[in-house]
Order: sequence, then C-alpha cells, then structure tokens
Amino acid sequence: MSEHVLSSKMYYGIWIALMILTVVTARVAFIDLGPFNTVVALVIATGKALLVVLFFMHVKYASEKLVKMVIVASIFWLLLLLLLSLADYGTRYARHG
Amino acid sequence: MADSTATPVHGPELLHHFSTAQQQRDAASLGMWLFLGTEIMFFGGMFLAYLIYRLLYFNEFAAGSRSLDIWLGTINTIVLICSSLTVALGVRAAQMGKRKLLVILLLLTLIFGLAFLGIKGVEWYAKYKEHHIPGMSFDAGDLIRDYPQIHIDPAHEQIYFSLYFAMTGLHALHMIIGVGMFTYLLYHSMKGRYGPEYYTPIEMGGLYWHFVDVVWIYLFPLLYLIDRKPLG
Amino acid sequence: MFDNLPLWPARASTGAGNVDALYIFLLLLSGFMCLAIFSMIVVFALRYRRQHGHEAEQIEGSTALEITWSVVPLGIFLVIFAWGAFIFFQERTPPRDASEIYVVAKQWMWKLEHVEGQREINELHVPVGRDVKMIMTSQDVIHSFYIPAFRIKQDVLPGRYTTAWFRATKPGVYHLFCAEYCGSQHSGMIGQIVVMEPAQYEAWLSGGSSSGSLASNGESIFQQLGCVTCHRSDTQGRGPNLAGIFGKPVQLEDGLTVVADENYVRESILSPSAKVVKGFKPIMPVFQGLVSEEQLTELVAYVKSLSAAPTAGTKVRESKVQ
Amino acid sequence: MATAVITPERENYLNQEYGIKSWLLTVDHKRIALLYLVSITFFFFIGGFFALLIRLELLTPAGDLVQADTYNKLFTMHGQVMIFFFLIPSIPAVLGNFLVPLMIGAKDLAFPRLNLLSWYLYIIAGALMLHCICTGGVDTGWTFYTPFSTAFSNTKVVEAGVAIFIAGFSSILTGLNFVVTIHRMRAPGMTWDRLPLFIWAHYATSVIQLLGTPVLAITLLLVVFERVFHLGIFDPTRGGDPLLFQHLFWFYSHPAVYIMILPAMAVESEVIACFTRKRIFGYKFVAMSSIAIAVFGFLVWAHHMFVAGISLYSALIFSALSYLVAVPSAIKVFNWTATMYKGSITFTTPMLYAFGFIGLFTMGGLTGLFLAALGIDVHVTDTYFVIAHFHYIMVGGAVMGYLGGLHFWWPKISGRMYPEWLGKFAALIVFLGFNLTFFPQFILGYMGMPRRYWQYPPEFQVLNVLSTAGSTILAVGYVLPMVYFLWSMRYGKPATENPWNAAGLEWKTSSPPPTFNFDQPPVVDFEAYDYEHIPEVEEVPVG
Ligand code: HEA
Ligand code: HEA
Ligand code: HEC
Ligand code: CUA
Ligand SMILES: [Cu+2]
Repeated sequence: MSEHVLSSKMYYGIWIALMILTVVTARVAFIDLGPFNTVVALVIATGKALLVVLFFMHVKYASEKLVKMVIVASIFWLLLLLLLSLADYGTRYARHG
Repeated sequence: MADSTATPVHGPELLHHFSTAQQQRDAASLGMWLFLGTEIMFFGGMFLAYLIYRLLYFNEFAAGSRSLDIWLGTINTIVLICSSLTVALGVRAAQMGKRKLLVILLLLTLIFGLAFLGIKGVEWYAKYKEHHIPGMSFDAGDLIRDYPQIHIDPAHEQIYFSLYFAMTGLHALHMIIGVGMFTYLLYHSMKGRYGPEYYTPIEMGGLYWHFVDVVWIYLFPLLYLIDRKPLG
Repeated sequence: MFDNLPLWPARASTGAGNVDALYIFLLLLSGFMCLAIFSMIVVFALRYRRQHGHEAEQIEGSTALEITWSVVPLGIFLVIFAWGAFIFFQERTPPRDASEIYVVAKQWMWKLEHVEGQREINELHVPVGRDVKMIMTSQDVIHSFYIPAFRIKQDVLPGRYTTAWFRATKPGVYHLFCAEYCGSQHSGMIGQIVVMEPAQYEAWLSGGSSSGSLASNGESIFQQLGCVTCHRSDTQGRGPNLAGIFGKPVQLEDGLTVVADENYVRESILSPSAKVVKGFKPIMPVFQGLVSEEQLTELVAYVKSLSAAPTAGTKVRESKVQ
Repeated sequence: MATAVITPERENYLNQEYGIKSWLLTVDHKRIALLYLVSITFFFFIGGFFALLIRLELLTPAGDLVQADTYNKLFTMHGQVMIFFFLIPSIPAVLGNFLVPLMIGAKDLAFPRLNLLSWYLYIIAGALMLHCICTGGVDTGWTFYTPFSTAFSNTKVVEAGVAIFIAGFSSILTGLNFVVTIHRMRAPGMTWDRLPLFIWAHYATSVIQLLGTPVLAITLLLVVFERVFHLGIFDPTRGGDPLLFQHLFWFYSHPAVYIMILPAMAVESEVIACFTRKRIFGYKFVAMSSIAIAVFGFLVWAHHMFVAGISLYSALIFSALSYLVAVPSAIKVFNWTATMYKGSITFTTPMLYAFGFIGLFTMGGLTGLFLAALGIDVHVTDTYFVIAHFHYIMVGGAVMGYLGGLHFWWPKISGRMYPEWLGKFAALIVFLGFNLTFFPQFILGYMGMPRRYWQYPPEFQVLNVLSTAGSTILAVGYVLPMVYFLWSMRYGKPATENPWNAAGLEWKTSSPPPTFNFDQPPVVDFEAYDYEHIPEVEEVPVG
C-alpha cells in the first residue's frame, strides 16, 4: 500500500459510471433478451463490482500483489463451491438440453 | 484491525511488536483483505443455495422478484453507491489531512447508510403486509393470482422469499455493523485523530464498507431483476 | 470357532464378490505398503540409531525420487479409482427387466411392497437368481437401506425416489439395516432379507395375503382422485395420455427434454407445474398433501404399468391376484 | 496454572506478572497458548468421557447402560466436542500460537488483541456448548443432517449450532492472525525457503480455516433459521433439497479434516528432523505438499455423499479427485521415512509419538483410499469402518502428533523437563490401547455393523468387547501425561535453552522465553534444519 492519493475527479467519474450502470441494468431488465437477461445483469454487476474494487478500494493503483492474490483466491474458491456443486445438480435430474 | 483502531488517542501509534509503521499498516491491510475473503465465502453459501433453487424453481423466483419494489431497490442501490463515493472521498480527505472534510464525508456516509437501512425496512414492512415473510403466515396466493401466466407452487415461492430474507437480512446486518464502525470513526475524526500520518482505521473501515456495497451490487440483480420482461 | 466372532460377512449376491475382490486387492496393497514403510522405519531406526562418532549424513533430497513416489502412487490410485467406479456403475444400473419392489421408510420401520401386491414390514422375501430393483422413498427423514450380505447401500430420501438393485445368489436370512442416523430408534430400524429358492418363493407369494397388485390399486386411486377426467386413454383429454410415456423422453414447454422416470412421475403428481409437458396448459392441480406416500407409489406403479409391454413377466400375474 | 509457576532467576513470560487478571487480559501469544491449553484439555476429557460411555454401552449387544436417546446424544456431543472444541483448536491454538512468532523471530502475532478475542470467542462457544450439554444436549450426530436436525430433532440443535458457529469464528481469527503474521512479521533473513515446515503447514491450515469455515458458519446459520422460521431451504416437503445441506456442510468439513491433520504433520516434521539430526528429506516437496493438501482438499467433499443420492457422474468426479489429495500425503510419509535414512536417531518420547504417528496415519490414510473407492464405500459407508478410518487418523494421527509436540516443546513452554521414562511408558500405552480400541472396528465395519447404533446384533459382540477394553487402556495413556506434566511444573528438572540440541529460532531464546520472545531481535542467516552446523552433544539431556 503506497500513499498514492487519487484525484477526486477520478472518484466522481467512477461514481457517475456506477450510477449509469445501475440505471442501465434496471432498464434492460424490462427488455426481453431471452436467456441473456441474466447474462447482461451479471456482466453489468461484475463491471460495477470491478469499478468499486479497483478504484474505490485502491486495488488498481495502490495495492501489492498479495492483496490481488487474496481477492482472486477467494473468488476462485467461491467458484469451486458453485461449480463443483453444479456437477451434482446439473446431472442429477435426467434432463437434457 | 481491531488492534490498529484501538491505539491510544494521539497520533500515529506504533504497537510494540511491529518494527515500522509501514509494517503495521501492511499487516492491517492484509488482515482486512483476508477477512473480506472469508466474507465472500460466507455469502457464498447462500449464493449456492440461491443458484440451485433458481435453476430448479425459476418460475417462482421470477414471480417473487417481480413482487419486489424495483424503484426502492434501484434507489437503494444508488444510495449505497453514493455512500461508497463519500467513503472513498473520506479516505482521500484523511490522506490529505483535510480533517473537516473528513468529518463531513463520514457524516454523509452514515446518513446514506441509515437511509439504506430505512428503505430496506420499508420494503420488508411491505413484505410483511403481503404475508411474504416465511414462517409468518406465509401466503403466495396474491402472486398466483397476479401472474396467472406462470405456474407457481407456493412452497417453492417460499424458498425464494427465504433466500431473499436471508440474503438481504445478512447484508443489512453487515450494514448495521458498518454504521457502528463509522460512528466510531466519526467520533475519533471529530477529535482529530486521523491525518496523513495515521489513517489506517479510516482506510480499513472504507474497505469493509465498499465490500458490503459490492455484495449489494450482486444482490440487486439477483433478487430484483430475475425476470422483469413483459409477460407474453 | 468363528460362531460369535465372524470375520467376513456372508456373500450372497452377484455384486458382493466384485466388492470383495477389490477389497482384498486393497488389503493386499495396503498391507504391502504398510509392511514396506514400517520395515523401512524399523530398519533405519535400528541401523542408524545414535552412536558415538557417527554423525548424521545430510541429504538434500532427490527430485527423481520425489517424482517417482508421487507418480507411481497416483498411477496405482487411478487403478483403484477405475475399479471402484466400475463396480459402482454396475451397482447403480439396474438391469432393464428387474422386478420391482417399492420401499417406503419411516421412523423407524421399513415398508416393502411387491408389485404383485404383497406387503411386508421389516422383512423382504426375494427369490434366488432374480434381479430385484428397489424404488425407495422416505416419509420423514433420511434413512439408508443397507444389506451387508449383498454389499449394497443406498440412502432413502424424503421427497424423491432413489433406487438400488441386487440379484441374490444364496438362500438364507440376512440383515437389513438402516445405516443413516434417523433418530431415537435408528438402531432398531432393522429387518431381514429372506432369500428363497424360486419354487419356495412362488409358494410364499401365493400363500401370503395380498391386497391387490400395486398397479391395480393405483388404477382405482387414479379413478378416485379424478385423474381419469383429464388423462383419458384417447387424445381427447385435457391432459396428456399417459399410456406409453414411462421411460421415454418427454418434451417440455420450456424446450428441455426429460426422461419420464419414477421421480418425474412423482413430481408430475406432487408439483405438476415444475415441468410442464409441451402443448399442454399447466392446469393440473397440485396433489402434494392429498396423496400418501403409499398411494403415490401405487400411482407411479400404475402409470408405469401403462407402458409395460403386455408380455412382461411381472404383469402376467396381475389378473390372477386378488 | 498461574500458581504453579516456577521461579528461575531470569524474567520470563510466566513470571513477569502474576494474578488471574494478568492471564485473562494478556495479549502475549504464549500466555494465550496456555489459556488454550487448559481449555482444550478440559474439553478433551469431556469428549473422552463421552467416548468411554459410548464404549461401555457397546460392551453388550442390547442397549442396557443408557437410553437410546441418551446414546444418540453421547456420540453427537462426543463428535462435536472432540472436533470443534478439541482437535481443530488443539495444535494451532496451543502449539501454533506459542511457536509461530518464535519460529519466525517475531515479538508476537500480528494482532495480539485479536488473538485474545479468539480465545474469548472459544470460551463463549465452549460455555454455550457446556450449557447445551448440561441442559439436555443434542442428538443430530455431529453432522447435523437435515431434515432430521431442522424438523425432527427435539433437542437443543439451535444452541449447539450457535456454539459451533461462534467456535468457527474463533478458528477463523486464529487462521487470519497466522497468515498475516507469517507474511508480515518474519525476522530479517527469514525467507520463505528458510521457514520451518511447521510454519508451512500452519500457513496451509490457516488458508483452509479462512476459506472453509465461513461456509460452515452460514450453513449452521441457515439450519438455525430453518428450525426457527421454517424457511424450507432444506425441507423436502417444501421442495427444499436436504442434500444441499450436505454439500455445504462437507464443503467445510472435508477440508476441516486437513485443519486437523496438517498441524500434526507440522509437528512431526520438526520432531523427526531433530531426532534424526537431519534436514528433512525433500524440504521443498514437503512444504509444497502442505499447500497442495490445502488446495486439493477443497475438491473432494462429496466423497462423504456417495450413497446420499448425488448423481452418478458427480460421484465419479469426486472419487477421482479424492485420490488426488492422497498424493501429497504420500509424499510426506515417504519423505519422513527417507529422512531417517543415515540419520542419527534417538528414541525420545516425542520421537516415539512420531513413529506412532507415521504408522497410524498411514493406516488411517490407506483406509481412506478404501473409502474413496466408490464400489467399496457403498458397502462400508456409515459403518464402523469409517469410524475406524477417522479415529486412526484423528486419534492415531492428530492426537499423537499433538501429544508428541507437547512433549517436544514442553521444556520451552514450562521451563521444565518431564520425566522421560514415564513419557515413553505412556506413549507405549497410548499406542497399544489405541490399536486395541480401533483395529477391531475395521473388521466390524466390513462385517456390516452400522455406526451410531445403540444396540447391535449379537455376532458383533466379541469385537466390540475388544474395542471397549482397548479404550480403557487408552484412557490411562491419556491421563498419565496430564499427571506428569502437572507434576513437572513444580518438580521437573529445569530445562536449558535448548535441551534437545535442536535447530530453529525457538530454541535460541531462553526456556521459558521472555515476554517479547527474544532479548535481541534475531537475524536469520541459516537454513531451516541446519543440523550439520549444530555439534552433537555427548548425551541427550533428558529429565
Ligand atoms: C484428520 C482427519 C482425516 C484425514 C486426514 C482424512 C483423510 C482421508 N480421508 Fe477421511 N474421514 C475423516 C477424517 C479424515 N480423513 C472423518 C472424520 C470422516 C467421517 C466423517 C463422518 O461421516 O462422520 C472421514 C470419512 C472419509 C470418507 C467418507 C466415508 C463415508 O462416510 O462413506 C472418505 C471417502 O472417500 C474418506 C477418504 C479419505 C482420504 C482419501 C483421505 C486422504 O487424505 C488420506 C491420504 C493418506 C494416505 C493415502 C496415506 C499415506 C500414503 C501412502 C503411504 C502412500 C502409499 C500408498 C499407496 C501407493 C497405495 N474419509
Ligand atoms: C478428535 C476427534 C475424536 C477423538 C479424539 C475421539 C476419541 C475417541 N472416540 Fe470418537 N468420534 C469422533 C471423534 C473423535 N473421537 C467423531 C467425530 C465421531 C462421530 C460422531 C458421530 O457419529 O456423530 C466419533 C464417534 C465415535 C464412536 C462411534 C459411535 C457410534 O457411531 O455409535 C466411538 C465408538 O467406539 C468412538 C470412540 C472413541 C474413543 C474410544 C476415543 C478415545 O480415543 C478417547 C480417549 C480419551 C479418554 C478416554 C479420556 C480419558 C479421560 C478420563 C478417563 C477421565 C474422564 C473423566 C472425567 C471427565 C472427569 N468415537
Ligand atoms: C385438471 C386436469 C388434470 C387432472 C385432474 C390430473 N392431471 Fe395430470 N396432467 C394434466 C395436464 C394438463 C398435464 C400436462 C401438463 C403438465 O405437465 O403439467 C398433466 C401431466 C401429468 C403427467 C405427466 C405426463 C407426461 O406426459 O409427461 C402425469 C404423470 C400426470 N399428469 C399424472 C396425473 C395423476 C396421477 C393424476 C391424479 C392423481 C392427475 N395427473 C390428475 C391434467 C390433469
Ligand atoms: Cu432409519 Cu436410521
Ligand atoms: Cu472427507
């Protein structure tokens, strides 16, 4: 963690982006995109989360590798939990696509 | 984290067992991030339950999601984002030694935090009125009537609301803890304790706050936006 | 000598031998590994025990050795895995024409129903040499259907069907245990499997009291609950014609396809909206809470019987009983 | 403990301050380790007491000593107390707490107050558990399977769940503290490839604690909610899936078995290096195998669910992955064995425990391979075969590791030597009693005796009698060390700085160490286990 101070313009910029994305995701939900509604919603959410983590939480500029590793590892573990469980649920019911 | 925030009132305090201030700050930051890592897994258990049941009972999840107030949900998302901004600016103010600004920003954060909880309370109360709280004379009859196009099994509907309350409830609990934390930080900022040499507690509190915001960023689409498209 | 100290369980099904074979292989393998490691430790401990004037020799390690003793065990492990998986696959795939027995577990007893209509409690009679498939469910908590002599075990879950199968090879009386902890009398939830010669079994079957075959009971429930009003034997009903659907893929409204197995039929009755058949409206009422677990098995058996080829072995008896 | 303090000339962490308050408010990692020592010993004897009652009940086929419901509570609380209140905190919170800062040359853990907080959380959790035990207990099995725990059990499930939830947080905080300490507090020169293997294994353990325990916490919370508010998430009559609980539970509880065994492996690496006077063979591989166990350990959880009703395909996947995690364990066993080659081996008490550990862990681990084989697991799951498997690893492995470690570092902790011959005698009793108790259970299991059975068919009796007989011997073996450790605190021979002539920073400070561990901040300019630079002494000075 260095004492790098980010400009307040940057923070306002991120804030505006987050607001816009919020409105967009709420609006898009009303348009019928078939199965892509979920995808779009999650992509937008991930984009917003990245903005918060990278800029508000200073991961992009001021953090060392170790912190990034902690984040990546936790997300990876979460995916392990979800995906390996799906290995059961996805095949338990004799369902075909 | 508990340690660095509890140091004596004056100035940058180096605890006995650290050799440099940098070491102490790095330790606090790593500790906080690890804690946030555990939080991801904590919410992760509920995300798994959510994922499974959403796949199994999509209709009921869609109907439940429609019954939530998207206006309040969106406004609350915006409120939280604003609070994240004030927190980020607050950390910056502390870094730059602008003590007055810091106090104002912390105050704003608290107001946003409380506003979020208030709106959440309004939403919950609405659910209470609609008998949508599991375990409290739960009744999905209104949804079955409102959405005749999709078939709804009331038992499965209850699972949606169980997860809704579990997830938003635990998120709100985190918000309450955050509000407590920020009240503490506000108190000490008013005493002028934080400045460019020592702002670790502000920074750590900020990380926590942003994290809770990120959780909400996911909860919002997952709970409110499951299926809003016009029914055919 | 081993009367009250038996050391090996009876082996009374076709699958039991396979399990024993792998078990013996693993015993030998483990015995060998233990022997190798332990004797090495003993030899080193004695040979290199602390002595005057003898210093320990520092050895860094050896990548070649490390790789050897990672890769070789992994190879052995994969053999064990494949072998175990092979047995499991057999255990999990009942032969197509196996005769069926419905099992309903509850705290703390086993209820067993033959397709022919015989009902038993905590006791199951089966003939030697016939493939028997159990279709099992529970009324309350999780139980587990365990017959050590057949080396089979399967948890029995509330809310859905699980299956297990065996083919008995030796007449005798064997333990039936509940192996999943289920409350106070978990250890009392035990019974007997009576394996008989086919002739004896036939005698037992005709001797016992029967209250009608499962399918025929199911048929009358089908009438009583008014299923027939929608599910008619022609194509005019409001619901699909159920004849011939069992075991076949069903097209669903959401574009997916499911195979109509016991769990599907069960779900179709209890929670019809979960999977809606293509071309139909989700108008079928929910029967959750209106049918008991036994009635449900009978309905399932009936729906199944609508798909059985008229010559199938188990169906012939149907008209005779009752 | 506070009163039994010895009085050597030097000032040390034990005699620096006196009085109850100086202990209850201490932030010194060494004192907190002792607080943990006392409290987990207490819970060990509670758990052991339940075990003895279990064994006594099983002496005869009929259920005659206690009621069925009581029996169910006994094994449930035996499992819960032993796992959550004894074994999981045992080595990390006692030996780890004491040694991690010493071994890396730090003055304390990174967050001393957090460390004390985690002990208080443990005590709160323990008190709640005790309250639960004394006011009726729980009968769900330590695994809390739904829907039995959520809808059918009439016992204090909520209280036990909350107790374990809190204990979980205690465990998380310990892990967090270790990870930060190991990253941030190493003395100058203590690079990653100079870390003792003890530290590597504790690092891996902490990672599991951090990533696994929160999932247990949320799972138990959901069970509590389900019980109180009837949510339906695990309730099949409402469309909930009881197997979802099992997935969540084992996602934590399988990795948790490595929380229990890795620290024991940590101890063995130190002990074996010391008493063969050698660097551990293949240091890098042993270090990395700890990390590998921590990572792969998360990929295998559904091997506890092979017959539970999961899909065939996922059973295949999880069985295959289970074999993957066995490889790093194999690496450790082989490397320890290789370390003895051309060593200079002394048979001290800790070393005897190390021999016992390797033997019993290997047997337990190998039977784990049986269980991971699908075809066999179908037959032996939920039988005594499983009980034998995990007691071989947890009692034969982890508890032996813990006892060995306690003997090894006792001079450092207390400043006194324990009576060596009694130590060896007790180790022997533990070994014999252990095998007599648990070996017959393998046979019972393959014979088909289900676990959690209050009464059983008579043909199983002989083997059960053997097992019960063994457990009484085992009890003696466990009471002995407790007695002579207490004795040694007053009467034991004062220990020198480095009684075993061992390598490692913890031996370079006085016994017991001063409050801030080192009089001079240490600088590390040597490799781990540099036994070639430590001259042999004439006689190993044992008390
Ligand atoms: C500290 C605790 C601990 C440890 C380390 C382990 C380690 C292992 N366990 Fe165990 N296990 C438990 C504690 C533990 N287990 C508990 C408590 C339960 C029951 C829970 C309950 O239901 O209540 C259980 C249950 C359990 C099951 C489920 C049984 C069932 O209920 O059906 C399975 C199945 O796969 C399993 C497998 C394994 C494997 C493959 C390992 C491996 O990690 C072992 C690896 C080690 C070795 C393999 C030995 C050394 C290797 C060699 C010497 C190599 C040479 C060998 C060859 C070349 C063949 N365990
Ligand atoms: C760390 C974990 C751990 C440890 C150390 C032990 C230790 C022992 N365990 Fe246990 N055990 C489990 C974890 C552990 N166990 C788990 C998780 C289960 C599964 C539970 C479930 O199914 O839910 C289980 C289940 C279990 C069973 C199966 C019960 C059943 O399924 O019906 C049995 C049966 O023999 C048993 C026996 C023993 C014995 C004899 C010991 C011995 O090693 C104990 C020796 C210790 C002593 C004997 C203490 C000595 C103390 C005294 C003599 C003084 C006592 C007096 C006072 C308190 C004042 N255990
Ligand atoms: C009100 C009319 C109605 C009644 C009464 C009714 N059903 Fe149905 N059933 C339907 C319709 C319509 C469908 C197809 C849509 C669907 O899957 O929900 C269906 C589907 C089914 C299916 C799945 C069929 C397939 O082709 O996959 C089964 C099995 C079934 N019903 C059994 C029963 C049983 C058993 C009863 C009585 C206990 C019953 N039904 C009562 C209307 C009815
Ligand atoms: Cu039924 Cu155990
Ligand atoms: Cu496991």
